[in-house]
Amino acid sequence: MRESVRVIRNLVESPWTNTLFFDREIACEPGQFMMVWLPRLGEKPFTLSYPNGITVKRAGAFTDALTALEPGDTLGLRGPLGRGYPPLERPALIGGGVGIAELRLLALRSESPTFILGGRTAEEILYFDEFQSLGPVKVATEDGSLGEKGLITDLLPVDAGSYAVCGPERMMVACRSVLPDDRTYYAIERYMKCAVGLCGQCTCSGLRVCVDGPIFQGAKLEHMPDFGRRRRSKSGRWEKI
Amino acid sequence: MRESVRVIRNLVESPWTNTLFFDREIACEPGQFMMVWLPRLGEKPFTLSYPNGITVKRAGAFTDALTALEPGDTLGLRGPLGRGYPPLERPALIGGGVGIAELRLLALRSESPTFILGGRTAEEILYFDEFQSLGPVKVATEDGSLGEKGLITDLLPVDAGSYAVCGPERMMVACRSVLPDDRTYYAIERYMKCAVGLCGQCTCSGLRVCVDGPIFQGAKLEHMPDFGRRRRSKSGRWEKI
Amino acid sequence: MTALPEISPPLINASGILSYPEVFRAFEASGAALGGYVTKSVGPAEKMGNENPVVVCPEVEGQPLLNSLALPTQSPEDWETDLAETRLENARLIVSIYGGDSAEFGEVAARMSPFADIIEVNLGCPNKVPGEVTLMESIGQRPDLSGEVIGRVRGATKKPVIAKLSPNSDYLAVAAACMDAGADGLGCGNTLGPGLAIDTGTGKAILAGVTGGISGPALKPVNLRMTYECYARFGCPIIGYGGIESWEDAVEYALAGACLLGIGTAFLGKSTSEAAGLTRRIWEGVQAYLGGAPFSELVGRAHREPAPESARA
Amino acid sequence: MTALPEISPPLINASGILSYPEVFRAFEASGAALGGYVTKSVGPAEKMGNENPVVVCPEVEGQPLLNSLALPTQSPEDWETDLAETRLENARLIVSIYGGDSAEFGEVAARMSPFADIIEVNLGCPNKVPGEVTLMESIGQRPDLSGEVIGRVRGATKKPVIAKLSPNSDYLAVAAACMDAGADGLGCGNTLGPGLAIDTGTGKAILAGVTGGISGPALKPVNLRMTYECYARFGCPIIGYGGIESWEDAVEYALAGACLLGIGTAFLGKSTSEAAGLTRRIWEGVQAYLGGAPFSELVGRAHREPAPESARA
Ligand SMILES: Cc1cc2nc3c(=O)[nH]c(=O)nc-3n(C[C@H](O)[C@H](O)[C@H](O)COP(=O)(O)OP(=O)(O)OC[C@H]3O[C@@H](n4cnc5c(N)ncnc54)[C@H](O)[C@@H]3O)c2cc1C
Ligand SMILES: Cc1cc2nc3c(=O)[nH]c(=O)nc-3n(C[C@H](O)[C@H](O)[C@H](O)COP(=O)(O)OP(=O)(O)OC[C@H]3O[C@@H](n4cnc5c(N)ncnc54)[C@H](O)[C@@H]3O)c2cc1C
Ligand SMILES: Cc1cc2nc3c(=O)[nH]c(=O)nc-3n(C[C@H](O)[C@H](O)[C@H](O)COP(=O)(O)O)c2cc1C
Ligand SMILES: Cc1cc2nc3c(=O)[nH]c(=O)nc-3n(C[C@H](O)[C@H](O)[C@H](O)COP(=O)(O)O)c2cc1C
Ligand code: FES
Ligand code: FES
Repeated sequence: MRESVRVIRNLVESPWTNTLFFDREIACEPGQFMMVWLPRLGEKPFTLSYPNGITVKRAGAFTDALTALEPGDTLGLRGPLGRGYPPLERPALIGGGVGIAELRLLALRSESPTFILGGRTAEEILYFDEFQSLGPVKVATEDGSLGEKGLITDLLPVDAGSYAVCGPERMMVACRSVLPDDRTYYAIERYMKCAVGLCGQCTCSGLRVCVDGPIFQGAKLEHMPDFGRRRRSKSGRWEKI
Repeated sequence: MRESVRVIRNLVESPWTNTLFFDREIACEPGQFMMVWLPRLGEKPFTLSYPNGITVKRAGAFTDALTALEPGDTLGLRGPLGRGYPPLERPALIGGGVGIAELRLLALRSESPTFILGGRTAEEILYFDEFQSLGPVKVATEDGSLGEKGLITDLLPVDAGSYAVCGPERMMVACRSVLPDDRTYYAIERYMKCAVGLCGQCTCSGLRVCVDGPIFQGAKLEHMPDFGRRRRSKSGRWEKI
Repeated sequence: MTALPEISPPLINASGILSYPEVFRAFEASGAALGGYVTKSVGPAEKMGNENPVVVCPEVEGQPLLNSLALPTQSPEDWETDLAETRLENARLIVSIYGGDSAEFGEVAARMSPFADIIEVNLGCPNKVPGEVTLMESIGQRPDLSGEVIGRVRGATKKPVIAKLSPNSDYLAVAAACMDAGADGLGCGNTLGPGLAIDTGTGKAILAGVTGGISGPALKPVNLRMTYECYARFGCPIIGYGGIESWEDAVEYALAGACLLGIGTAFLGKSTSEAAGLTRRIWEGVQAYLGGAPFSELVGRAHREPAPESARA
Repeated sequence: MTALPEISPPLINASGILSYPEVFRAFEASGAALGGYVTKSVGPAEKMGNENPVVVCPEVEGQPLLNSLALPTQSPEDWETDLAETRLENARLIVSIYGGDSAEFGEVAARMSPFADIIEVNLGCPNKVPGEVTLMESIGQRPDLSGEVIGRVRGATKKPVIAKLSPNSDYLAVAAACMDAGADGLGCGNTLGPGLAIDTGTGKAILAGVTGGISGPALKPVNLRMTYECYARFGCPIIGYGGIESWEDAVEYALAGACLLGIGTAFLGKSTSEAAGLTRRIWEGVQAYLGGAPFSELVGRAHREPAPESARA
């Protein structure tokens, strides 16, 4: 489904991260994503952090433009795309950096979630107050400005019914070494073009992240040696992760 | 809907008329029609006389070939097309010649039908026995070989809740002069090409018989001066009726 | 260039659809939101066209329609009688014409001119009766022949002349020749292909003419591109045809550059009142999109500025 | 003509769809009923292709898909590494290639030949990066250039060579030149158009490349006609591509003359297991239609005899 929406609010979450709210809610499962279109600038994948909003970290020209939008500006949405999370019991939601944003809708739709959040500084720990109202929150920051000083993996393992991990791929690899593969789900990012399973661009060991994922069970990663190792760039050339 | 069916039986109804039964039933309202396709020979409109059969009078090359089909032969069907009859109360079904065939399904789905049938000879009075088991049947034949000697109009008017008239257009015009326009429905035939309302070929005073009909209420004919008067030939040229 | 007469709403039927003046009158009487009507293409002599089947209908909405009517027509004399007999109440009449060569196009144009508000010249119907030898196919492919045809038609009528292009051609070159020869606008465009459909039950090609021109949603992106490119190049009045089924489709064609919008295949299966309702829904949708602005503000807007404010109301 | 190797089931993916050897392996592992896999078109040097958006997806099933990927590719060296690393288990590998001129086509063919069971030469992709100067568009339009390209490829490999045609061309003339130059078969064909889509919300063309090639059901009648006509004219092996989504579509292409059937757009939105399931359903449907007869009996049958007895079982 394509539609265009208007920005109704641009909320600064941190020096690098903004949440853009639209004038319309999108029916979407947690873990699914949208292709966000700015005419002449591009179309890139983002996960809804609100039924009517995305939380965007500036990473380049497109996200610079996106986070600079003002109320009244129009953007295009295509989606929802991909397969989200299965129903998770008593999940620990483990988020690093802007990956935390991708866990927000999942948190709202989960029963008794626990939160394990990590970032470089306190400013990267999104929705801290809100998450505290939903369940226990543990935080690790590299500079110690919030929670424990250190890496998110320092907070693991924790006891939970299931685990959802979203963050930089190297962080996810580290988490995976201490989490049970059958009850843990990882959100994989790959460069996306078509986002509907045609072009093969988003392959991770042959699975197309846009349709087979972006959420993968840990057990599946067992057979995906490219996870944490390499991905295809825009031309198809392999690049290291 | 296009589909191909096989002939399972070719029943001779009269020297000019056969009923072809298919291996499949078609869901169809009485009064709707099918385009029947014989590869390389053409595609022409016929009304189902059975859920899985059509009754065909030989009128030219196509109907010659159609009535010569044998069990096992394949033909194509496109439909159901057009708008059929509204629910009719206590109807008199008035059929002339092969028009009688087009009333059979309507008869089966009507409560307390009466039949007024006409033809040149007894052989043109289709389903005579079957209709007698459904309700009172009056017949007129030109040669007096069955029923009264004379024209179908000689049997009119009759008392009924509603009227469905199907037969040669001049016969229908004659009937119309003695039947109430608000409770009578006429089945109009025009040369059909697309049969889905596009080409305009089947126009009767601007209404496209294939989508606005083929069943028209008498009151509608009030505004259709071409009824009984003229129709467009294959090229679009007017021909008299 | 002669300006086109005002046609409001800027919606019309497509040639070969509805076809006859009495059908147009029935649409007018049903309150259709069509500001003009196009006749089926009038040829130089009576012609039967292809045998049935002449259409392959989409089994699922959105699929292509194929047609191979191959331009049946009554004689120009009979068309004269017809058009004299049935006049439109309010809407404009566009007479579509074709011929086997430029002289025939000229003759038909001269005969039809008195009845027409606009003459539309059908340069590119991809259908013919198998075995038929016709220049029609090649005319629409060749800029030189198309220019010659438009030149003749231009000489035969003072009414505005629209050259209706084939998507199966180097249409910018053909359009340039037509505009040079005096066309007042372009029709973008005729059917695509042609295409083929085979019946799996019998194992045979379905259409008696074997192949048929493609219309409906499948054609839209191609004719929309034609509209866009012709508007950019010629800035002339353009009639957009191809897969217009909703107000969004109509708006797309207008944004690309069409000042008139033709509806054909969308009428498939629709009774007169249903079809009239469809035209009203399309026009109401376009008006809501306009938010009170005149339709002319949309025409070609994709080449200039973003959608109007009201577009996302 | 070198005969094509046996590919069973006679189903493959279309080039630019799935694209990479590791994806093919994942499909094999999922039990897809594909007897061969085609790489995305390998070009002479690394290329990024168009910016996003590169696709306009159908909103309703049956509508056209537009794509304007414009042939992104890693370098031939990287392709060599890739193809050496990931070998298929059972299926055949078809390497699709393109170039800017015949010399480049020849070079890429020579490099890819060791990995390929068949070389497919992409003569007619309608997409390019705006402003890009490329011969690709015109090669597929011109019989002389196409013949030259196939001649070079023929000289560079002993593997069977398929010339993949563009529907937007005088494809019978192009095909004749290719067959003369030593092609072993034809691919019928690439995407149509290109077409345009405009977003009504923003009022702008959606694709970064402005226009994009049309695929899916909208393309089927055109490429089916191409298959039918090429089979009638050349009687050579043909790969049918365009809108194959069901066993009926596959049977239509086979009846028209295709001995191999390529699936592209039908995989839209499908996970690996769903896509594999689709291929199995298509192949089971074709087999039921065959009623035990070999697939070869279907190929080109519409030109000869009616459907097999089993067709209406
Ligand atoms: C399923 C999915 C969900 C995502 N959700 C979010 C989110 O909720 N919030 C958020 O801030 N970011 C999210 N991202 C990442 C986001 O798409 C990129 O940060 C963004 O595309 C960067 O674009 P850019 O032009 O600003 O940066 P660039 O300078 O183009 O690149 C910066 C980084 O972004 C990656 N990137 C660029 N283009 C794409 C593309 N088309 N597809 C995938 N990755 C790309 C590059 O590989 C690079 O690593 C998500 C990515 C995926 C795959
Ligand atoms: C809605 C409708 C329902 C019909 N139902 C039946 C029926 O149940 N049984 C039956 O025997 N006949 C029926 N007919 C008539 C039947 O279609 C014609 O008898 C048949 O087409 C004659 O074809 P032919 O080639 O044998 O004769 P031809 O020599 O072609 O013509 C004989 C007569 O049939 C008419 N005719 C020919 N082709 C067409 C066409 N494409 N569309 C309409 N009329 C055509 C001609 O105008 C002529 O009057 C119906 C017609 C219509 C319009
Ligand atoms: C059944 C049918 C008949 C047509 N006949 C003609 C014709 O006589 N002259 C003409 O210029 N175009 C003819 N066309 C093409 C249409 O006018 C129109 O250009 C095309 O169908 C695209 O519009 P659509 O997708 O809305 O149908 C015909 C199309 C169809 C479907
Ligand atoms: C996203 C996409 C990318 C494509 N890339 C290529 C390509 O690289 N090389 C090529 O020869 N054809 C390419 N094509 C054309 C397909 O191979 C195929 O010929 C066409 O899509 C028709 O088949 P379909 O309708 O099943 O998709 C591409 C098509 C699509 C949709
Ligand atoms: S982005 Fe094209 S297959 Fe995933
Ligand atoms: S037969 Fe074409 S409109 Fe009725």
